[in-house]
Amino acid sequence: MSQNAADRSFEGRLDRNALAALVASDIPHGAYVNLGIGQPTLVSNYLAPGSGVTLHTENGMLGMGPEAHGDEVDLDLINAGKIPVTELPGASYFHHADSFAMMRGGHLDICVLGAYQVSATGDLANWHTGTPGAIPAVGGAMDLAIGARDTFVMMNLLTRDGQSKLVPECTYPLTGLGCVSRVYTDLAVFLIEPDGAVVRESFGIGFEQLQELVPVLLRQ
Amino acid sequence: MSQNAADRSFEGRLDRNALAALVASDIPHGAYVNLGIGQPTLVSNYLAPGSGVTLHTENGMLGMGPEAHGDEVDLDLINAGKIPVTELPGASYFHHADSFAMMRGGHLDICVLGAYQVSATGDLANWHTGTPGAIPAVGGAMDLAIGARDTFVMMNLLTRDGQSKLVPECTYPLTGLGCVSRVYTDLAVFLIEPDGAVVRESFGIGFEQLQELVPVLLRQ
Amino acid sequence: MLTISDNAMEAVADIPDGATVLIGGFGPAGQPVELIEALVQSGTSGLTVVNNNAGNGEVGLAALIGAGRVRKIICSFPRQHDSHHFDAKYRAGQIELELVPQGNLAERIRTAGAGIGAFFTPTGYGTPLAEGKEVREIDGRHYVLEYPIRADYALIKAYRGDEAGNLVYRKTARNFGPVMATAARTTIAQVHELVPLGGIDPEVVVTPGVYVSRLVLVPREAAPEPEEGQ
Amino acid sequence: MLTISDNAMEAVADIPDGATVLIGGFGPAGQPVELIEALVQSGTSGLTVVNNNAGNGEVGLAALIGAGRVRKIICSFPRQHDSHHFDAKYRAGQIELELVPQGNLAERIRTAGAGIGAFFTPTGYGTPLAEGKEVREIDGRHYVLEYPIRADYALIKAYRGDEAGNLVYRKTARNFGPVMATAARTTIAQVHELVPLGGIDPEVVVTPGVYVSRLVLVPREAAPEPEEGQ
Repeated sequence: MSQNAADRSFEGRLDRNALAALVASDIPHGAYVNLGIGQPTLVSNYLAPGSGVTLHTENGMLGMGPEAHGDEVDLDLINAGKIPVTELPGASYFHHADSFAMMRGGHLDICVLGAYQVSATGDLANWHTGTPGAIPAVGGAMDLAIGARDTFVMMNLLTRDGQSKLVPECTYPLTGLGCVSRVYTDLAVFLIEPDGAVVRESFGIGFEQLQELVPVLLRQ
Repeated sequence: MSQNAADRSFEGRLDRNALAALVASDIPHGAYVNLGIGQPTLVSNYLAPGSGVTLHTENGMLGMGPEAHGDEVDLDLINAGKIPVTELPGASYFHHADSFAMMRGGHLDICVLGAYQVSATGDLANWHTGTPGAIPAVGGAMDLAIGARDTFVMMNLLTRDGQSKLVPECTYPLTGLGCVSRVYTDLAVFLIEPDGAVVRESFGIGFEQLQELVPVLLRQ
Repeated sequence: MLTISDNAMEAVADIPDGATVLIGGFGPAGQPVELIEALVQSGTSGLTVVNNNAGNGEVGLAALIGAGRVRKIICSFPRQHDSHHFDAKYRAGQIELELVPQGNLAERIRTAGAGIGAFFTPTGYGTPLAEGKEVREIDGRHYVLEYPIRADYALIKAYRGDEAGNLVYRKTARNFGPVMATAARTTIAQVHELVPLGGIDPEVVVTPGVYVSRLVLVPREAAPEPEEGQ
Repeated sequence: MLTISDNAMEAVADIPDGATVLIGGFGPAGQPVELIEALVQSGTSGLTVVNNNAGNGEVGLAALIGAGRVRKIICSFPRQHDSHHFDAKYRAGQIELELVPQGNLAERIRTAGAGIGAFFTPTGYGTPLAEGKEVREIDGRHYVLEYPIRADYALIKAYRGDEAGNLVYRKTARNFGPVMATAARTTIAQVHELVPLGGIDPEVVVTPGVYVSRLVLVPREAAPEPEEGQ
């Protein structure tokens, strides 16, 4: 069936904002977090001021605030997506080698990334479709994938043509091996555990139906 | 012959201060320099304020000033020998990894070190006599030896019992291989060149007499 | 020893054809646009350029690439919405690309400045960007061996410099400047403010003057006034 | 997440016997004396300690060694004119010594914090301190492979901390603190001043708060008043 058909058939599926809110609610008080470009950036909209969460941007800052608007815009203060942002009290700036040392050294609690595919063992593919002629660009994706204590993925479970993006083995070029611990999708949240994928919760779809869509043995 | 005998027999030999002044006069304007603990520290006394020389101390500072006295003493501001020093305008502080990156990365022009022995090919032995029971301590010696663009040694040419410290091969444990480019001694200045040791100048001793004392083939 | 250059053209005049040049900046932030534009004017070609990106729009690095002066680029993220100059050269086979994960790029540059011969990094292990590289398992984790990226020149942008060459940066425009300054034989920095010795607190210096060969003052234009701070 | 401890005893209370502890300082400068004295009082033993030296006189690290709590020390320069506590234990065969060149010590600690598996350093090549280690020639230069030094705890001293755990240091007392803070699972910092959020300019933070688990305020005693500055 087509993705549009799939969409319509799961009335209770989460939209991007609801999914972002769910991820945000799973981030513990006091955590240090990096939010990848795109969908993961939405998570910041649902981190309450009292959440105690500190945001890292890999271009050299801890304590990043919300997107800048109007007079707040300062071209020397941007996030990894090159969007002007703001600075919160208690922020700090550092250079790129220090910033990636912080990431690679395992000092951040959680990194939230988008994905093309995630494998049952937590392999991540999110930087390159492998399309011939495409200009490859990796940015910080490979560093972010393997750096944080936990890497969460946010994505639609199905591609536009209805294929599961949670797969036995990634067919797209890899970003990192065995690095993803949780997959937040519009239809379900999956925990990637040493002995396989576990469905933590699902949205508008039953376990059996989910298992039919996903070519990976799931546990409840 | 004993060192005392040797001392007396070379009336024109340089004393420690004259040698320090000579080293200082060979340091070019604008150079970045690290002076090792002990005799090399004397060189700073002969660097005129207009010399443009910037001193590095490996415990995290560029722009080190003279030794501190009286009210100037600040226990948070010491040199590598743990002596209180002062700060000059244009100074900077950095942590130990950055400080040794600066040294190891070849950014300093000259490092001046003491030595037990220097070989004809520029090997340096200056950290350990190898005496059984001695407690070894290396500090920054091995980093300093190989880090600067030029490593100068300052030492008496002869041991107390009259043996040359410029040797065909070091018998003391090594600090670094092939790292010394010049040896300033009380009796002569030696340039360590790819094809051997060259006497640049001598003090109170002729070339032939010098060659008799030194078991390394010398060139003029 | 520091030289204060009168203008950007003078500062870059001796960069020869075929040089390897580190260029600071993350996208537009921290990009030494005036130094790069001087390089465009100087006519130097056959350059190997190291930058996080591959140019934005029409200015700076994009102009250098558009003018056909860059033989090879080493970067992490060439493809952007406004990287059309790079895209065209790449598709025409007129520019070579070495793609490096961003953290490995920063660390390889730091390594060059720090006198390290090579290092084992976990980033990229098992991916196409590690193909053909030496790998090793250490304490149960897998690593790829990466080598330093050294350069002839670094062109960087800082906020304030003093007469000893000490530099401070501004906010996220700091990015690659401090590590690039350490990894080139000649580092050329453009600054918005040039202050006398003592004009920068020794505790807050980010790039010590030993790393800087030339400074050129490029006053901040109509851009928003910076807030108080370094 | 940062905890503000009421006193040094509370801050170090959970350090278990046998822990590996990084201790900041270069001689007395930057040595977190009050935290170490609390460790002496806590009775913890069998420690592996990493410090540049092996104690001076009777206080701090010297007292910890003198009390017989240190099983092994990793340092660059143990023997000093006032290191009699270490000297006695060493000669009696009661303390193990791993001697590391100072720059390799600093870089091995940084490496641990930066997630690097190992690195090739030129320092020590061809000397007794490289015996038995893997060596390699890269681009005509010889290097020794060195591994990270990771720790359970780091005890460091900074000058000022804020409520996010950001730290600034003072003059050459900075030394090992910033790299040690990155290399331990739990970093405990003693500071002379504790300020609210916003009390430290984000541009001048040396240790970002992410690296600091506990802060304890230890007011500066009769020591000379610091000059203006961070």
